[in-house]
Amino acid sequence: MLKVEIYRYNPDTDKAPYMKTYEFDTQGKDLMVLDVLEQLKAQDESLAYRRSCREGVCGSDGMNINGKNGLACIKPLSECVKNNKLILRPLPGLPVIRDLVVDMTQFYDQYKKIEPYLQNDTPAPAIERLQSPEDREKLDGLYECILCACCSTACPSFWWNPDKFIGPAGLLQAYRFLADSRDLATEKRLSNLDDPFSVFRCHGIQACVAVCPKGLNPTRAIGHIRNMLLQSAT
Amino acid sequence: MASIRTISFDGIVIGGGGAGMRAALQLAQSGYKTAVITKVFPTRSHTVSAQGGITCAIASADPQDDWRWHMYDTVKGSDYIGDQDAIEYMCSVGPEAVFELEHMGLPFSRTDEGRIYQRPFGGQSKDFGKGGQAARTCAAADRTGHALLHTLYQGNIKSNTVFLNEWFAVDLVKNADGAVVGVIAINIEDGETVYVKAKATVIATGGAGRIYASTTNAHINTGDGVGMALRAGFPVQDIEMWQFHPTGIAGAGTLVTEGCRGEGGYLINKNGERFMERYAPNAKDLAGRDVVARSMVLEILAGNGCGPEGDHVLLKLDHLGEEVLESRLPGICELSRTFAHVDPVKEPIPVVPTCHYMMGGIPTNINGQALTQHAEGIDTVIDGLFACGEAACVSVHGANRLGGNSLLDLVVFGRAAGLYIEKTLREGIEQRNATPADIDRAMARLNKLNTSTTGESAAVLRKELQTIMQNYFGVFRKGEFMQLGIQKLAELRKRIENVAITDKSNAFNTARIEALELQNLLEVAEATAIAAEVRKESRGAHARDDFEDRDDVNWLCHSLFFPGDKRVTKRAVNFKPHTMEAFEPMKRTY
Amino acid sequence: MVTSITSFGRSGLYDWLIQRVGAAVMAAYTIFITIYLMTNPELTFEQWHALFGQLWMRVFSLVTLLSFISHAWIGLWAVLTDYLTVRLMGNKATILRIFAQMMLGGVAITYLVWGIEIIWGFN
Amino acid sequence: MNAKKAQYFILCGGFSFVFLYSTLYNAARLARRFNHRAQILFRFSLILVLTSLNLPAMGYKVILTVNKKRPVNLDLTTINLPITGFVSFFHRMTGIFLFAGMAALLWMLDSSLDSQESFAAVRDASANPICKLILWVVLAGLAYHMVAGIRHLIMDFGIGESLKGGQIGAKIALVTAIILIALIGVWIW
Repeated sequence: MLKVEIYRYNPDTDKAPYMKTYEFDTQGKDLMVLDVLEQLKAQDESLAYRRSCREGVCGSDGMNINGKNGLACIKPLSECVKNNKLILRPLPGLPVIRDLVVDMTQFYDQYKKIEPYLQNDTPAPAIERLQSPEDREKLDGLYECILCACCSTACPSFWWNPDKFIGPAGLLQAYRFLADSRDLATEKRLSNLDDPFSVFRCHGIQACVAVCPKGLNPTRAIGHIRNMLLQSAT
Repeated sequence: MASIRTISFDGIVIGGGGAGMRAALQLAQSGYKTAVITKVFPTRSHTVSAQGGITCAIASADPQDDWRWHMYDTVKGSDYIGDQDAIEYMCSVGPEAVFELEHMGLPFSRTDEGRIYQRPFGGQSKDFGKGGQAARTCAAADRTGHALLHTLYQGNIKSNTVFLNEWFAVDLVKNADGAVVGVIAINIEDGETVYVKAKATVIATGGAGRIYASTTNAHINTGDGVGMALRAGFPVQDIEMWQFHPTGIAGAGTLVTEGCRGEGGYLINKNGERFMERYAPNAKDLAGRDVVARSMVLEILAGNGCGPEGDHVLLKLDHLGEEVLESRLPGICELSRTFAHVDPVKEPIPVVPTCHYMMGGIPTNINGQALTQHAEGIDTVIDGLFACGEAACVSVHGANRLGGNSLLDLVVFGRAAGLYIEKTLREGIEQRNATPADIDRAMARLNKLNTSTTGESAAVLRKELQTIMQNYFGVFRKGEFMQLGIQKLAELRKRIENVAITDKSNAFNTARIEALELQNLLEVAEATAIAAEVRKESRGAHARDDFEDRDDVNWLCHSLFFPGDKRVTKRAVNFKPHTMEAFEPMKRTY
Repeated sequence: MVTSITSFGRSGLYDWLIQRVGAAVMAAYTIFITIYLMTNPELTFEQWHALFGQLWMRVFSLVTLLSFISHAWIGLWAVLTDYLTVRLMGNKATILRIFAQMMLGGVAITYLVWGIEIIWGFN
Repeated sequence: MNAKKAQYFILCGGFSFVFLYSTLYNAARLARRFNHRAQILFRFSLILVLTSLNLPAMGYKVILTVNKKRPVNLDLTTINLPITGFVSFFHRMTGIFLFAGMAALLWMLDSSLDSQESFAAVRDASANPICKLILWVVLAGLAYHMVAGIRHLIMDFGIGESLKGGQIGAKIALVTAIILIALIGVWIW
C-alpha cells in the first residue's frame, strides 16, 4: 500500500495546516499523481485541488510532489515516489486557500505587470503581419508557457519578494514579447524592467529550470533580457 | 427570500474559453462593462488542448484557395444538416477573424514567405471536392489552441475585461416574461453566492464530453451552460451528434491531433495494413472524422485490432523523421511519451476513437442569439440569452465537425455575438429586472444541495452515468439498447437530483461544484439519449446499426429536444446562403 | 518598475554591472596576491613594504577596495531586502531593515576610510 | 481564529554581530592597547562564532502568514533544492561571511605594512594552529565565493544555462572549490 501524505487545511474548520496520511492501493499500476488524487477524492470529497485538462497543457494542477514542484497529471508515481511515500503539498510561497489550492493572485499580477500582449501601433495590413520562420523560431521555448506557477514558486527570490520580483514565469513572457519581431514596444518594455527587483533578483539559481513541466528555460530568457538591457544602455 | 448580493454588468459571458473570451474581448473593446464568469482561470479552459489548428481559407498554402471551397467541405462534412447561411458566414468572415488573432499576437507557425503555415486536415478539398486534398488549417505547431487561448486572454487583459475567475455559474435567472436577466454564481474561493445581473448573458461554457467514460475532454467539460439552459426550459439542437475523435491515446483518452495524419501519418492494423485505403480510397486517412472513427471500430470488431486485447489500432508517424516530428508535432511527441510510453519517432502510437466534441447545443442564429420554437414550429429569439462556441449549435458542424473548424467556430461566433450585443447595447436595451421569486427559482437547486442530508456521492453517480453513456450511446448505436439506456438514465435521474455532499464548507469546496456539475452532465446525457433514439437514421457521427442509411426524406433536419416534456421535434436546416446557391445533399464519400 | 532608493545605483542594470566589474577586479587582485605570496615564500617586510609603496599597487589596491565595498553593498542589500521584509516579519521589518542598512553603511565607510588609511597612510 | 504565529530564523542574524564586532574592533584598534597576539586570537575567534551562527540558517524553517489568515507552505526542509540552488545558497552564505572576514584581512594588511614588529606578529600568528585553522576557514570562504562567482560570470555570457549545463557547471564549481580549499589547507600547513 502506498502511503500518501497530503497537506490539509480548511479555513472553515482548521486552525492550522496539517499532514493527513492516506493508504492507497495502486494495484501495481504506474498511475499519474492526479489519478491518485481523483481516487482519493472519490473517498474523501473534502479534499481540494485544482485540475482540468489532465494532460499537462492547462497548468491547473501544479503542486509540490515529494519536494519538487510539478503537474500532478503528468507525473507518474514511478518518477516521484520514494520509500513508498507520496507527499503532496501546495505550491510553496503562495497563501493557501485550502488544501492544495493556493491563491495565485501575486503570480498573475506579476504576469500582468509585463504587459503580456503584442504592442504594435502601425496600421495592421489586410492580411497577417509577415514573420520569417527564423523570427518565429525565436518564440519557441517561450510561448509554450502554461502559467502553472511551478517555476516561480520554486524560486527563492520569488518567495521573498513576490510583489517586487517578476519571477521566472513573468520574465519568460516578458522575453516572449521582446523577442517577437512583430512587437514594437521593446524600449518601453526594457525601461519598465530596469530596476533592482523586477529582473535582477534572479541569481541564476535555476530552480525554475529544474521544475518546469514543459522543459522551458526561464534562466536563459532572463539572461537574454539582461543582454538586451545592457545593449540598450551602453 | 432572496437576500443575496447583486452585481450588475452590461454583458456577462459565462465561460472563459476561446468563444467566451472572444465575445468578451469584443464587448470590452467597445467600452461596455463586461464580465467573464469562469469556473477555472481562463487559460485553464479546454480550448487550451486544441492542437492541430484553425481551418480557414486565408490562401497562404494555396494562393488560389477560396472560402467557398471551405464552405463546400464543411457542408459536406456536416452530412448536410449544417445551416448553410451560418457556414457561409463562418467561412467568409473567417479570414478576417484569423488575421485579427494574428495581429493580437498569436504565434502562428510560418511559411518561407512569412505567411501563416497551413497544414492538410481531414475532409479538406479544393475546387468543391474536385481538386484534391487542400491544406487549410492554420497552425501554431501542434499547440494552436494553447496559443489562441493565451492570445485571447492577453487581449482581454489589454482591454480591461473584468474576470470573475473561479466563479461557478449555477443557474440562469429568468423573469416572468421568459427573458434571461443574469445568472446565479458561486465565488468558489469563499463560497459566496451572488446574483450577477446583466442586459445580455452569453453562454460559452463549452462541451460536455465528460458524459462519456472515455473522452479527450478535460475534467471541467461538464456542459454547465447546456445544463442551465435545459433547466430553464430552453431546447437543445442536434444534441445526439457526438464526435468520436479517431485518435485518442488508447487507455488514457488523451487527444492526438488529426494534424498527425495531415503531416503524413497514417493508421495501421495488427497486420501493418493501412486499412483506411479500403474504407476511403481517395482521402484515405484524411476522410471525415466520423468515417475514420467508424472504420477503426469496424477494423477492431473484425479482429484486426492491435495489442493483447486487440482493442486499438496504431498511428504510424516514425516514417516522417525526427526533425519533422519535433518541429511540427512537438506536443504530440511529449503526450505520447507521457501517456502511451511510446516515442513516436521510433514506434507507432496506440489509438482508439474517443469522445471528443458535442456538435449539438443551444440553437442560435448567426448573431449568437439563443433560439427556441413556438408550438407552431416558428423560431423565436430568447430575450437576453446568447450562446457561442461548443455550447451553441449555430449550426455549422451539423452531424459531423471537420477538424480545425471548432477553433474557427469559436472565434467567428464569439466575435459575432460580441458585435451583435454591442450593437443592441448601443441602440439602448433596458435592463430588465428579476423579482425575488425569479431569483429564488434559480437558487432552488443550490439550496437543495446545500441542505441535503441523505443521498449518494457525486463520484459514484458520475461513474454510473458515464458507463451508461459509453455502453449505450457510443460510436455505434442501436434502438433497443438505447431504449434500455434511456430507462437507466431515468432511474439515475432520481438519484442524481438527490445527490448529497457531506462537506458543506465554504472555502474552495470542490465537492459542491462537482455535485452541481454532475447534474449538468445528467441533463446533457438525457437529452443526448432521447434525441439519439428518436433520430432513426445514420448521419455523420450518429451511426445506428438498425438504420444504417441516411434518410433525407425524414431526417434532413435538426432535432430539437425540449426538456419540459422530453419531446423531440424537427427544425428545418437552412439551405439559403446569401451569396451563392445552396449545396444540395449528395452521397458522402471520401 | 519597482522603485528603490537604498540600492546602490538605483538601476538594476547598473548595480548588476558594477557588481560584476567589481568581482572581476577582486578576482584579479586575489590571484595576483596569491601568485606573489607563492613565488615569495620567504617574504620580508621590506619586500612587502616596497610592493605596496608603488603607485600602481596603491591604485590597484584602492580600486579593489572600492570594488569590494560596492560589491558587498549590492550583495548585502539584496540579502537584507530578501529577508528583512514586511511580508516575512510584519511592520517592524522596515525599521529593522533601515537600521541594518545604516549599520551596513557605517561598516562600509569604516572599511573604506580604514582601507585608504592603510594603502596611502604609510611611507 | 488566530493565525499561526510566524517563526523566523533570520539568515543574516549574524549581522548584528558583525557590526558589534567591527565597532569593538575599531575601538580597540584606535586605543592600540592590546598586544598583537591577543588581538589576533580575539578577532579570529569572533569570526568563528559568526560562522557558526550562520550555520543553523542553512536549515532554517520559515512559516509565513499572509493577511494573518492564510498559511503559506514554505517549510524549507520539505522542498528539494537542486544542486544549482545549493551552489547559489553557499555563494550567498560565504558572501555574508566574507563581509566580516574582510575585517581580518584588512587587519592583516594593516599590521603587515605598519612596522617590522607588526609584520612579524602576523607571521607569528599564522604559525599558531588555531590561527591557521581560522585563516583556512576565511580563505576557504573566499575561494568558494570566487569560484561560484566565476561560474556566475560564465553564465552571464550564456554558457551553462541549460538544465544539464547548469547542473554540470554547479558540480564543476563545487569540485573546483573543494580542490582549492584543500590546496589552501596544504599551503597553510
